[in-house]
Amino acid sequence: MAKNILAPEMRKVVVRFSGDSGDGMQLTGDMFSQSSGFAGNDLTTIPDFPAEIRAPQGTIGGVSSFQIQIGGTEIYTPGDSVDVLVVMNPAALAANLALLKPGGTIIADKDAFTPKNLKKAEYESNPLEDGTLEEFHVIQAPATSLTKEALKDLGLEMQAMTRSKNMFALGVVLYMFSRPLQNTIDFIEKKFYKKPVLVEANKRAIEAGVSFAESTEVFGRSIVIPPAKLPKGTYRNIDGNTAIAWGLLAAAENCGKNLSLSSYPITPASEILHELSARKDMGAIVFQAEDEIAAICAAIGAAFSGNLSATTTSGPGASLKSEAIGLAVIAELPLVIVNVQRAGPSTGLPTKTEQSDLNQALYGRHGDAPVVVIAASSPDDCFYYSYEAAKIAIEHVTPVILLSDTYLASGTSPWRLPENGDLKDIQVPKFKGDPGKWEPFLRQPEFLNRYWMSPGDKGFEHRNGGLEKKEITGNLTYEPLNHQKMTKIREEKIDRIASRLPELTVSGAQSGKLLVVGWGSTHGAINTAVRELLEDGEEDVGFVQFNYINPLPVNTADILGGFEQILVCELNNGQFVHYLRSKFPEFKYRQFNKIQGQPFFTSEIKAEIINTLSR
Amino acid sequence: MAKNILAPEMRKVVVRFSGDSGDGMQLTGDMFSQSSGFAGNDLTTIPDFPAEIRAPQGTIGGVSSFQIQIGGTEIYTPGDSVDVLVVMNPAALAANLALLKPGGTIIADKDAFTPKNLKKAEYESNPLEDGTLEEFHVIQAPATSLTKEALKDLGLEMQAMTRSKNMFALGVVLYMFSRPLQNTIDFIEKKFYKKPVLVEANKRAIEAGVSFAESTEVFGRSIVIPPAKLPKGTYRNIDGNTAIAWGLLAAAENCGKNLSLSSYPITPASEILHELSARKDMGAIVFQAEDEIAAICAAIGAAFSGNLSATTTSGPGASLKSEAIGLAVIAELPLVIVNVQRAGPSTGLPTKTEQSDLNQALYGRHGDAPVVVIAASSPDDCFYYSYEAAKIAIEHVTPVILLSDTYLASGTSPWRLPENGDLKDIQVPKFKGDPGKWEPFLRQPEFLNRYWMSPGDKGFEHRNGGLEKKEITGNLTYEPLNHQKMTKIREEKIDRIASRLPELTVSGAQSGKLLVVGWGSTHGAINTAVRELLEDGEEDVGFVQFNYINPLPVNTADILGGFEQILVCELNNGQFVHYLRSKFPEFKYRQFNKIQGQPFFTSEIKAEIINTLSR
Amino acid sequence: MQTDAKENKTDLTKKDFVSDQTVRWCPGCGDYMILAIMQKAFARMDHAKEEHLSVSGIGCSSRITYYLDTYGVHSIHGRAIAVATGAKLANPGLNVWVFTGDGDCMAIGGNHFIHACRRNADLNIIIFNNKIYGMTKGQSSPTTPVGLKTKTAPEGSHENPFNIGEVAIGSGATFFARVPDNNPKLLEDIMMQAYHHKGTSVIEVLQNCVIFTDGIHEQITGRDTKDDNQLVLEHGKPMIFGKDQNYGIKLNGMRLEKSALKNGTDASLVHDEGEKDPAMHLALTRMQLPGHPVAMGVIRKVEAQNYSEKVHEAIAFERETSTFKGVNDLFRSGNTWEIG
Amino acid sequence: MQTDAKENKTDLTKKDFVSDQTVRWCPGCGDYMILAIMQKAFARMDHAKEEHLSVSGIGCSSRITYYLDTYGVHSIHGRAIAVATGAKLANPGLNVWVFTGDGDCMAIGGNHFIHACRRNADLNIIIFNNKIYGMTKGQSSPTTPVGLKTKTAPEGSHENPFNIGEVAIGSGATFFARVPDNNPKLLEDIMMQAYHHKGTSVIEVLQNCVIFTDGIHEQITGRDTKDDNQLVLEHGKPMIFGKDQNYGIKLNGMRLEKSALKNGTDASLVHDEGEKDPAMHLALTRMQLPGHPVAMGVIRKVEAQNYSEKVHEAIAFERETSTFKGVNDLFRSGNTWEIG
Ligand SMILES: Cc1ncc(C[n+]2csc(CCOP(=O)(O)OP(=O)(O)O)c2C)c(N)n1
Ligand SMILES: Cc1ncc(C[n+]2csc(CCOP(=O)(O)OP(=O)(O)O)c2C)c(N)n1
Ligand code: SF4
Ligand code: SF4
Ligand SMILES: [Mg+2]
Ligand SMILES: [Mg+2]
Repeated sequence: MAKNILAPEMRKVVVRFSGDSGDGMQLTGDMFSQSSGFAGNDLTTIPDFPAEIRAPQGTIGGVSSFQIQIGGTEIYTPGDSVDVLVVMNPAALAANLALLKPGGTIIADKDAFTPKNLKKAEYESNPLEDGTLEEFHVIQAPATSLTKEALKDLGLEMQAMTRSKNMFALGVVLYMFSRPLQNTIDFIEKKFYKKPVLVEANKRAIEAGVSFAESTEVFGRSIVIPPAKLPKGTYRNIDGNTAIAWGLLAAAENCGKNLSLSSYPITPASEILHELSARKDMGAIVFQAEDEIAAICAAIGAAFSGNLSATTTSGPGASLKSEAIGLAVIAELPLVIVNVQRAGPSTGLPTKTEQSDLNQALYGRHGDAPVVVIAASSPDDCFYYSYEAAKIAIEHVTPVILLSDTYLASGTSPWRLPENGDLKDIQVPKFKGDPGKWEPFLRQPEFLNRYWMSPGDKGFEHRNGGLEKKEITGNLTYEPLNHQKMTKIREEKIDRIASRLPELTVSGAQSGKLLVVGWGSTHGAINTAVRELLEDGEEDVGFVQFNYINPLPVNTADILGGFEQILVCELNNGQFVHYLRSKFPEFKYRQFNKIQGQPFFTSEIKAEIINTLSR
Repeated sequence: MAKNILAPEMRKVVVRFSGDSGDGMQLTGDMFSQSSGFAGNDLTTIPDFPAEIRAPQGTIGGVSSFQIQIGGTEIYTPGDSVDVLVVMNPAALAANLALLKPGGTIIADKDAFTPKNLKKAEYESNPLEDGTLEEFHVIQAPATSLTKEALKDLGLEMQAMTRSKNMFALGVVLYMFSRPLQNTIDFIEKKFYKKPVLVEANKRAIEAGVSFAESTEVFGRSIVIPPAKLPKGTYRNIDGNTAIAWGLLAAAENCGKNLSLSSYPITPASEILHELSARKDMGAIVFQAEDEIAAICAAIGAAFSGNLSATTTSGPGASLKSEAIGLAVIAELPLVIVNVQRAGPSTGLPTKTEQSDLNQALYGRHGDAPVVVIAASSPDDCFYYSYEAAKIAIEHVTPVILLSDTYLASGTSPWRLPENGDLKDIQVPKFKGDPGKWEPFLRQPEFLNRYWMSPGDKGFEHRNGGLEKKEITGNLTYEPLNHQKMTKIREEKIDRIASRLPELTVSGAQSGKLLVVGWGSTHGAINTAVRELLEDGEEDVGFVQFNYINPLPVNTADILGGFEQILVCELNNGQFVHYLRSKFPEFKYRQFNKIQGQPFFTSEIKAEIINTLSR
Repeated sequence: MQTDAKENKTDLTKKDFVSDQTVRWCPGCGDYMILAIMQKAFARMDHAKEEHLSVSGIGCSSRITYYLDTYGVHSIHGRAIAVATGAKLANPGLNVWVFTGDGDCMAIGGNHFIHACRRNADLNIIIFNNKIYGMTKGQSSPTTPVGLKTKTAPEGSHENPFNIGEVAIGSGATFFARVPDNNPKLLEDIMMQAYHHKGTSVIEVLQNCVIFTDGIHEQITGRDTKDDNQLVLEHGKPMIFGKDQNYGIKLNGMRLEKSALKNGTDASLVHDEGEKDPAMHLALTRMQLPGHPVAMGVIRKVEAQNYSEKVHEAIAFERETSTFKGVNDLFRSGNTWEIG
Repeated sequence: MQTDAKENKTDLTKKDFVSDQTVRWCPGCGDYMILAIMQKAFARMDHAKEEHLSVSGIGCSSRITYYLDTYGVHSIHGRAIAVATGAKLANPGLNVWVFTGDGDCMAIGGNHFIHACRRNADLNIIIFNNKIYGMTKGQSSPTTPVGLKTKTAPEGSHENPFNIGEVAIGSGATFFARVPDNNPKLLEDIMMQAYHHKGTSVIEVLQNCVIFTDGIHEQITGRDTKDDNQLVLEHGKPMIFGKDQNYGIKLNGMRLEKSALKNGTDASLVHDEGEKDPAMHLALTRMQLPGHPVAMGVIRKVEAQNYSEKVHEAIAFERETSTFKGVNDLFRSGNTWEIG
């Protein structure tokens, strides 16, 4: 056996729970995340499940996994490779073994390694026994049988009993990381409060797992991960889609508007629609439209009518919305358009992540039709950027595109709940004076935004639409110079928003040989890579992540200009680097593009940086 | 009176016919174009009519005009300003006077300058009499009364008689330019062959005009424009939309495929649909779909089924087609998408011209989804580029976007009919061997295109669609590296087409201080401006026009690199210059953007060049 | 339903709904009448001026938004209904009217139309049916009759047209009315009935385009033929028509038949706009020349679940019964932990 | 219409239509049956293997294209019908089948659907109606019944659903059939009838989604209830149903009523699929539980102008009568001049 890489006290650990789609791995992982949060760890999680609704049981295609990285330091990614792999059947082992670090630990339900299951997983012999796993630390846990034993007098059916074996596994892992059981038990009691027998069954299974781990002393000593130094506050684990939904709710509440969401279901954006459909208690007005075009058009109707209005989708839907986004641009209406990107083009790889809708967000409309483009960079900051998107849309009376992606949508990270005053107020640009002094395209001088007057505002009746408008009055006109002027105003209006955006901050070297640039969801991997290099003594590398894409922060050129080379890393074929090149052709760019439907690994970024430095 | 700028022999003249929408100015202009073509002149024409279907009669809003530049030299634009202005009523005078050069000639139907008509045109007194027109040469022709007189014994109703006054005006102008009447009479006989009385009426009106001009000797001597040195051949006048329709017909015939056109009406693209709807005699299968999405999807169905397939639209329709273009990209199907651009964004200025859909053509889809982008640059070369678009689509099995615009669609220029062998053959990439050796995504090595196998091809049954495909087999797969590979292949496939494109040629200086760059429909104005400067002795300016936008011609960098500065002129807010900057950041660009729904004037370009040179 | 013009809650008059924009339709276009009557009808409705919302797509007909002095959205081709649905849901207090053409509504906008009929949110939709694309100069629309020559059907249209009423009712419409553009009284009455109807109201106006389909409705709407060729329905009244009121409608199996009336009105069917089963209403919308008169007036008006109302009821219920006072309660529900 | 499996012109068998791709639906999904029967039916049709074309959109149902060894396009969500229309027009010799879901066809694809019904080009459309979005994991579709809880209607759906048959016939469909996914014989028979019908054929399959709407059609399709709750129509046969064939359908005014049969079959209506007036067919599609049985089988099959045929007739006519032999003649027609 190889050296066990687990130590009694560790700064970071990556755990991966894996089993058949029916084995409840997502719930198990979720509960372990909760417990890690309670323990004060920072963490990031990511699920990984089959594209099929129900893949064939026991096969490699049917494996469902959940990966979490926890740490006593800041954690930005779910981890490239795994320290502890929990496998509920042979297929899970086969599917995931390549991810395990040499010297890593495997916790396997040995009861599941039956000849039938081995065959389904395409094993010729039992890997638990044939030496395949020599370089790892294998803990063979009789999870199925011990769970059945523990539950036998509850009067449950066999299937229900074996289904609890995931809680057994959780028990083993909780013990392994020295976790108190109480908050996990609380969680179970809340979740199953309608079915006391399930509460009992789950509790017993967890305890059976703990007892097994304790009594067999397989771990020698359990592991402690000290709490991370996170800012004071109340936390919860949140995924990117819920965070976006909640950001919109918070924005609506802040500015005293009703929230209208008009969307059409699509992977991986649907959960925003689901969450807000369930948020009638918060007053959310949710419309599941007949298609994406109806969705955005209804959103435009809601925006004109004075609600905080949003539409959410993914790439194919975003394409369908192109025409109507143009209407929102020329009509100058506040509208949040969320694109949770997936891997394209066309239907592409619908369950995989990518950042390839950036070009479309920037340029995907006929005519000169600029919009604000923002990208979130972690599941929890999806809340913040969703709030920001709403704030900018309303205050500047403009459509805003918020880019997220599959990685952010399905991953989770701990989110510090905003407290009173944490969120900047949203000012609704209403014209306060005499309607006679107002015109539909009268602008506020500082930011050139129109006022947002809506049905119900007495005396402000007006027409708006897709034809070019006379400056100020908004009347229809074909005047040549007016069109040029309005085109320039629409551009300038977006550009001026830059002055209100936070400036970019560089981590690592503030100038020098190489600036590593990312945007949106790649923050975690790139940040971790650069930090590790800095810790290794590399002094010549800086790092900056863009969340504001259009307009760019005011100090962008200053920052790019401080470095000899700029390495732009993105999950597409080079869209952001192309944008930077066209905006700042004077700098020297290199690009690193991964187009595999997968997030970056920290190791890939590190290798690329080292490579670039040596060029 | 100012000096008469008309001379007995002239190299170029600009004539503008203008009257009420009901006055038949477009027909008059068209007939004058024919006659100029017959006379061997080169020419370019442009109509200018109200956006309303039927604007109020006699008002400035209701004026309809037709402008033509004819010349004994090559003519690339309809002219910035006018030498001879024909006005059939006061409104026409009011609407167009600003376009007339000092010393220019006005031919006015003085009968129409009644108090009522003057009022409708917002004149307080009669401009023919009050000195307003002092700096021009005014010919007051009693067109209405003399026409009535000439037609009086034909038994026509009063309205029909006065309607012929446009032919009177034509007669005056034909005399003015020393034109034989015969081919005009032939034209009339063909056009009205079903109504002999109209033939007679029109003939008499023309003759009346000629007699008036001759007998009153208003011109002193008539003007001669020598024939231009045009290549030998048969010519006809053609507008951009007809040229596109015919280019597709020619391509279908050449490769032995049926032509399928699936479109939805939209200004200014509808005439392509109209023309092909009337071309059942050529076997064109035309589908007026329920919307633009249905149109392109039907076109995809037709392409899969083995027809030469096209869809035509303008900006708003192009936006709606975004999603389906992505399907054509990933399915790698041959498809011609024509966007006859109008001024945007959104509904914008639907009857005006602009080049602002370039970004959308390049980037307007989710995912990395490259397509070929081509732009035509004169009404007649619309034929050629439409043929080329079809040829590239079929030979490289890829969607091709062809950009035209309102200016090309409605303007005309003489087109030399292709003769046998003028058009390059189109090779259909069919797999000739055993179906067992073929795979749906097997590629030809040189250009990486798939084979185009379709229903009816026995043994080649296969499925195609929007999901990512395994290299070669085309089976569905989520393999990460395969997606990266396929993305790169799709890009490379487009890039390799460059090697088959004609290289750019520079006119004027081949290197030096300033390269003037245009793309698409601005060729005429820029070319004329640069030629005029060259003739004036300017030696440091070169000019190049792009028709192939993606991929760019192979010698693009070489050519750009030969100049100190590059001035990119376009009718939008800077889309092509942005593209060039991102592709070739090493050069120094300046930009000249007109966003007024109007084509460039030669004078504007000249001024900008002079300006740039002096900077 | 006819109420006196000033019995409503506002003191607005027709003039209040005339905007300052010059009307730019062709002289003689049927659209003028619809505009004038709409302005009149708005003045009769109970909503305050700032609570009316007009939404249109693109087309000659859709230009009406600019001429009505209300809040208005001149949206994009085919999408007026979608915009209006969003607006109505956003603010259920608004009086929302959609103005659309046969192309705008039945071609590119077809999907939104059938879904609006199905959902039955409280929208009022007026379709200007001139059986042609006017604004783009004369292409076939989905209501263009077979054989008509158009720019896209130079040898005559090969496509079977939609019957708007059948599509609407087949998709679930609870209110459908038809009216010619030259019957202002009926038009105004129908507008008021649509206003009072809770749910989606669909009004098909047979509108004359003097340029591209001049006279297309002439047989139905012409001065001399209209009485014989129109059956103007009134709820609870027998279906009688003809210059001399001498024809009625009878049922034969499941079909409607024109029948000459000999003795009194008893021989004719009586119109029941409120009958939920749509069979009769569908049969009425299907009647066409020759052989049958064309049905005018309110053909169908029934109650059914109204989407906008239901959604807001559900929201009100959830808000009342929820323990969350605001987002902070939501955020703090479930599994949270403290640090620091 | 039932013909012997090998009376057709090809010697293909079911196996010829089984592709090499692994089928990836949930175990127990109703889609399997449709696939199997379609493969069988294809083998019975007269077209050569390379002349069949399958087109689908996006959804669980739409995956079927990959499993059928024909030419196939797995297109984009909602657009299968549009793709198929283009293909059929391009090559009228093809046997074109569209496979679509209730979401794909009736939500995002609604416009193409109604226009296909109207145009009556020769397409065969099978709608897998599981009343839910399966592939995206359980949101409401336009056929989801009121009150059903879904991911987007957590407290039960507030939207009135479409009745697919009514929408189809209201839009002009000339062929409409309904069949449960557990009646392979009827399904196959309907497929063959659709194949032979000239014009758009719409087939609604009541399909069970074991994951999201398991049992939603149970009352209609269940072993014990199906005989009492389904009326399986056959052309020219009386409308009789019930375990003991003891119920029939009567007409009362314009409504259909279930009636207990006492003496013989004479008391029941006889099904005429070819009746052009759609009133009866619409009434049949509308019948629902409780109170009525649900109609199955071919409800409507009538002849009407067929778009694809008409277009190609017109082309053939124009080609024959034209003096242009090719583009050169066209280019040289009208006003040309010579230079040089
Ligand atoms: C997306 C899009 N496609 C096409 C058009 C062009 N277009 C404008 S109006 C119109 C049809 C109008 O017909 P209809 O709705 O019947 O209105 P009408 O003009 O007859 O009143 C079309 C095709 C457009 N503006 N936008
Ligand atoms: C443009 C677009 N919008 C949304 C989606 C997401 N999507 C895929 S399938 C589907 C619904 C499928 O439902 P249905 O047609 O009923 O098929 P089922 O899965 O139930 O067989 C949706 C919304 C998509 N792929 N493309
Ligand atoms: S074109 Fe027809 S519909 Fe349009 S304004 Fe003129 S008459 Fe009216
Ligand atoms: S989710 Fe439903 S419809 Fe989709 S494959 Fe599974 S059972 Fe079938
Ligand atoms: Mg119309
Ligand atoms: Mg479904």
